Amino acid sequence: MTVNGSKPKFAMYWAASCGGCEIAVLNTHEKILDVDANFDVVFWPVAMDAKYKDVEAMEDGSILLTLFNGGIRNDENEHLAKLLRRKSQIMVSFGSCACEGCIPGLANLSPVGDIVHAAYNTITTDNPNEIYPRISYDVPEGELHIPKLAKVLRPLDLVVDVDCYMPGCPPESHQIAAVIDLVIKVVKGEAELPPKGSVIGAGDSTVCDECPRARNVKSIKEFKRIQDIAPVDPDLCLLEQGIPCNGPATRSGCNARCPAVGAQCIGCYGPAEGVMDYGARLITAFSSVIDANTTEEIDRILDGIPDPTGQVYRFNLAGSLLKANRDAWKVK
Amino acid sequence: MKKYLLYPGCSMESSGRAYRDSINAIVEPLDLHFEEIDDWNCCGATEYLGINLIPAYSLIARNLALAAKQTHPVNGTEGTRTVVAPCSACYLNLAKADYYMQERPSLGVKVNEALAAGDLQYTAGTLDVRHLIDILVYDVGLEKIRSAVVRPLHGLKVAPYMGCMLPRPDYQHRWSDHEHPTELDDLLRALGADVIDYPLTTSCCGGHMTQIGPETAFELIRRLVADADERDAQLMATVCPMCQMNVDAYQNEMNRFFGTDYHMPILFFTQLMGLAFGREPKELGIGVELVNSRNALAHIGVEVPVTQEPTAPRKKVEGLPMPRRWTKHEGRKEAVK
Amino acid sequence: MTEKVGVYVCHCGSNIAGTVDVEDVAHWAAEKLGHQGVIIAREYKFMCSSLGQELIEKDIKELGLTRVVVAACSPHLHEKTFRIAAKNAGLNPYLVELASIREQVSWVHSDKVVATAKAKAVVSGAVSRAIQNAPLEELKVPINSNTLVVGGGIAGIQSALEIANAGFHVYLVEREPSIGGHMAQFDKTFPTLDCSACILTPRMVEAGTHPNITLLTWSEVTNVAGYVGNFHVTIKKKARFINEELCTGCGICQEKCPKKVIDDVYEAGLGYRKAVYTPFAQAVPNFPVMDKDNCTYFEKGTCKACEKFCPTGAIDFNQQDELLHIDVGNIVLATGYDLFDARRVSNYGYGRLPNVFTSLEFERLSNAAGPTNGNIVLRDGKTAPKSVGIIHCVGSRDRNFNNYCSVICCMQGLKFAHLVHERTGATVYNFYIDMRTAYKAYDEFYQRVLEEGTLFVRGKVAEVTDAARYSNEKGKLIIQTEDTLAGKQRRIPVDMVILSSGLQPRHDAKEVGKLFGISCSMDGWFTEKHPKLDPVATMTEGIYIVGCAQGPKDIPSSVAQGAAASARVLDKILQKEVALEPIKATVNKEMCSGCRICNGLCPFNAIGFLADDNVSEINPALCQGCGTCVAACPAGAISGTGFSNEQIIAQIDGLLMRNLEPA
Amino acid sequence: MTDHNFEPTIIGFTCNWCSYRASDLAGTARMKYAPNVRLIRLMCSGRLDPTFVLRALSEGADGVMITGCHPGECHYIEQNYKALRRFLLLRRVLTGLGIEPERVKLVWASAAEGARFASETTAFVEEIRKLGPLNWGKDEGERRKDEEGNKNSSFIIQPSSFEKEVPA
Repeated sequence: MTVNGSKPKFAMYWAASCGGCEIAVLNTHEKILDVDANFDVVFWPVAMDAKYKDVEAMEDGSILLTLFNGGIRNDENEHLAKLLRRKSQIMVSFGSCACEGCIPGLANLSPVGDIVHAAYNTITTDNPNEIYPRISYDVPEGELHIPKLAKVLRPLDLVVDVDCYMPGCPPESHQIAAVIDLVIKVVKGEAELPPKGSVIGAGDSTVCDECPRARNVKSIKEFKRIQDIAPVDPDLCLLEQGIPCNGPATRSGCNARCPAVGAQCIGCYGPAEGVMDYGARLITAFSSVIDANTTEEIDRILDGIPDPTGQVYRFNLAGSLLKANRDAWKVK
Repeated sequence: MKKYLLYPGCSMESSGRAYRDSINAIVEPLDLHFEEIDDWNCCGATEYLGINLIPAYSLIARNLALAAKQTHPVNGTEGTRTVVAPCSACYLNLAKADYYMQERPSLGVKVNEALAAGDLQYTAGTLDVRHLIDILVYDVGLEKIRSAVVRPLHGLKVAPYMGCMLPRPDYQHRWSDHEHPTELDDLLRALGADVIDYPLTTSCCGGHMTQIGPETAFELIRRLVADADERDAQLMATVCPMCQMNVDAYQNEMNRFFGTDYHMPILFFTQLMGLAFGREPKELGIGVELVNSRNALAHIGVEVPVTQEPTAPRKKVEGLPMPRRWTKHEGRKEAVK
Repeated sequence: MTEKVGVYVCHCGSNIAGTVDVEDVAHWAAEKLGHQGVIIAREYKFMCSSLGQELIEKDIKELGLTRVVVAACSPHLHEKTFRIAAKNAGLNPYLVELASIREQVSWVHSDKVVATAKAKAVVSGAVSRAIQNAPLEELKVPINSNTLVVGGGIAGIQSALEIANAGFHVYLVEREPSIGGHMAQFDKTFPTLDCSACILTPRMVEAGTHPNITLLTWSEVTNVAGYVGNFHVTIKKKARFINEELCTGCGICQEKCPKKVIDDVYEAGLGYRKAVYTPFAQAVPNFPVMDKDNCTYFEKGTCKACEKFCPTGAIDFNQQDELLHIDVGNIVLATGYDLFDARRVSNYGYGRLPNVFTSLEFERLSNAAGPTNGNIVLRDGKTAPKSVGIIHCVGSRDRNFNNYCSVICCMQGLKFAHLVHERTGATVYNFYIDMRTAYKAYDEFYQRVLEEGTLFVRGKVAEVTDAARYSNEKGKLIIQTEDTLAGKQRRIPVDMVILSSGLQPRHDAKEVGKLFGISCSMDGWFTEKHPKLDPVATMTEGIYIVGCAQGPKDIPSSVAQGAAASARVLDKILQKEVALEPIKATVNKEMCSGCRICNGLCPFNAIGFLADDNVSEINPALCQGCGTCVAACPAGAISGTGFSNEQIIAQIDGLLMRNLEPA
Repeated sequence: MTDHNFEPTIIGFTCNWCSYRASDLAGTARMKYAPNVRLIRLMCSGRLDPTFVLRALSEGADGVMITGCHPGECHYIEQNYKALRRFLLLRRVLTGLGIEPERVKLVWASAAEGARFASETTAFVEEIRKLGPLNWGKDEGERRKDEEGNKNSSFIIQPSSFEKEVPA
């Protein structure tokens, strides 16, 4: 880890995301001071003013650590992803959007034309002349440009080579703090970076491992939405009460924050180690324990999950095997 | 009060008048309510289907379409999906039309095209077509019939003749056995009659052969009458106007043809039910038949109502035990398998 | 480092080469799959031949192959052959992959171009899969030398005796009070006309007194767990209400018992038995059984005549059913057949016309120990018939009932013809469609019955009726049939009709099959492992089927199968241990979150939950390798050997030609 | 319209005890059926992981056929019921992703039903031929990362596809 004398450079960028990850970094309280103490923050749009050309001017590989959050939605995101890759030594897919597309990734369920149409034609949008954004527009000062949309949103690792992943929507602050400590130690030569492509800032099992609720042999008679269950049993596993909790298939690391307070896990920490398709794990988990053997009976129970695609691919659609709806792919 | 849609059929108006009178006589004690299908037309009997399928099935399906319009409840009486046909030929034609319109959709389409001319329409399967005896035995039930008997027909030896159109082809597996159904036997026994084991109960009476091949018809009739006579039945009971007419009207012609002098009266089972329910023979159309049943009914006509049940002498058990016969339920269950 | 893969494409004579261009496939494999590790691709006339196998062994040794892919027939045929070849050459047998391009390609497609293209895809899939194969060792499991034989008919007795004589212990379980099965009901056997009881009872006695055989009659198997070599079987020994130690089999209780009941089982409904009874005199064991449903004591609490007269006080009214738990290594099912219910053919009048008898009824009628002491008489029990009609194929070879031929009813019909002829001198008619006399001395018996004057009418009988049409038919049963040889309809009046009914699977065959984990064929008989080459084994290792349970057959074949199954059992016992397929599932403890979704999925209870360290674990001995939990684990923490996710995903990519060398 | 010379590619999963033996039986009986299905042998239909179906569809298969023993006849007693449950939920998820549920079919075939296995296969191939090719992700090549500097990545779409003309 060659660092020429002064503090190692740190960058953080946000592509198609909600900014929650930035807030999560701030949420490490005083740890943020360590960042400032140990790193020279060179590029962090939400926190400081910096221009793309500043980054382009840097030498390749001069940034030690880049935390890149957000999926690749348009050509600007793609450009920055490639630029920062060239400039950074350690590129981290930071947060669920970068790792697996997350909520913005759900846009892959519909063709991009419908997305733009919806954005500029909803009930709350007064657009009588049906004016849509133009890619370029001439003004006296010259030609203005806005980024072009990609057909489907892609996670970071489908665009550039990623060194390691930090799942979570957002990643837990205590996990971010731990990663920052680790990188600091690495800089000081006191620790080794985990092998390329590994997941950091998360556990190696699933949410059930950290969930306080009692678990028994599963046999489900019906699925219900949490608000339809009168008193939710505080101690019993939510899935056994008929609530489709994604905990069993979601990577641990968040200390089962949601199920602990009676909210079903919705899978923001992504698939467990070595899993090829997160949705498939939930499909097989939920269906295998249904207590019914005839098609009619099974279908009746499955009707308890009104939107199965959303239930199993809420965070992981862009990172799944199929990645998007067929109509989205068909756009030429 | 169970309501049914009645499809009377042409013979009720003419050769089967006695069947109609006897039905009207037994409706009240069994509290049945028959609502006639208005503007029904002839069912084509056994001839038309043999000549040309589509017009024949359209002719039959017209009745089903009309009946379908009368299924919903009207002023207080609850609706019904069941069409009752007392005559076996009508029952078979209606059941066949309903079955084959389902089985071959192309037939259904063509028939409905024809019905559309009279802006009628029939979707196969909406009606339940059943014969009168099926209703009496399985809906009304033998208990109710036995309790309505006022004058049990003890001493009357009857040959139960179901005819060949009822049990075959048995699409909905309604009968206890398609070769030897026992529904008529059980009903007559419930009336107290002495029912003989009549093996030719589903043999054919000749149907319209009396018109196109009389010798064949005479031989078929001879077999029926000879076997009943040999088992010294006093009369035959039938469920179908065509069977009744063939055996009754052509019996003496058959005698002349074979040089025999059988005198085997044949009545409708509903006439015997009327007698058992205490109605007068005249009301039931008894006496209208050509081979008169006067001395047959003498066995019960003058009988003083016997107060206590004559106990049959307990037969000393000897010889080899008969294997247990199938209950009706087993027979039907086996047929369904 | 990439693997070194050898691809061998078999001609299989012309079976494969006929519709697949094997040279092209081999050449293509070498060229297109080289980057995956294919270093040699050969094609050969008969890979399964010793020369073919030597090809593989030589390549493994000389080229240092680490994977072998053989594109030939179905794995169910020669997977073992090529695994052994690999083993001989020092390569772990489970690194061999068999790609079926015969049953699934050459035999089922006719277009050579299409078949060759599909063969290439199948080879590509197999190569990608083979690379992911991991070396495995077979799991050795000890064999329990006890054997369970279910069903005490002649097949079961034979099987039990063969194993017991070899010195190993056998539990023989029989549902009826005595062993003997249907054979005990017959009078004579064809073609030798041996008296059935005379040749059967010695075997029964031998089984009854054999030191190595534990006889459990009036008992039923209620539960089977475990796997080959280690079955745990629960047997319900129904209460006989007779103390077997004290009872001497003197039979006084049967004499004194006032309650007579029609015997539907042994006497086929023709004779009577008492409420306490042994089915027949030579019953083994000779202890009577009390029929709870008909015994007056159990109905009204009175009578107890048997108890009063029993010299040894063996009657015990409050005896309870017993549950026995036994451990056995192998199970032989010899559960026999049910007779076709002739009442279903209503136009033959059985059950309505008194003088129509079934074959079993006639066996009792003609049996000297039967209800009429062997006199062949009509249903009135007195008059001997002057003319008898025997109808073959009742319920067999008939689309409305059973399509199959029941094998024994022709010979049975001939035997009846001979017996009637010999005992009553009546004229005998046999109505047959085809006379099936296939085995040793059968046709000679047919010639003999012909010469004795039996009249054979070739035609399917349409109806048996008592409605006489002509004077000579009065009071007779008229058999209406088509006589195909004379080319006309015939009405033959006879006094008695015997229905040579067909054989049918036991009414509870499906449930029994499920109990032992074997399946039934379309007709309901137990399914053998291979109809021609492995008729007594089943798909479930350690479970064998013999006699009529596997399909209709005569006594010699049943005995032969009984002995065959014993040979298979003995060969397993003598191996002392059996190698189980090393296809198992295992839980990765770190990754398992203890969500317990897998716990309820295993019918063999192989998946347990360790509460203290909150993880599930799989017992390799009980795991049958079905892989359901591997597919169900939401954390992907369960992996399965032999059919791992990596292997299958690789095969999918291979089949879809995604792993080819870029052009 | 069905493009008649479209030859679908279908991945078939069979269970070792019943449906694989049915395909063997169809072979020994020389029954001819459509060549479009490429079979994978699993120990049981219960071993089928929905991932396999998603992988097959995303790697170029136009349809997936899952076969197993008839309910009640499973060699492992009841594992085909779990296959049925997974199949029913998977089909719903595929519908959500715009894939016609008819592209994945579940067929029970016992070891004795070679003829049925052959006829079901041919019928399924015709059904898929009617539905047309799936072509999932084949043309974009998105699975392979774009090389550095690939400007006009086919991912970025030309604006005309959704831009409306501004009314004059």
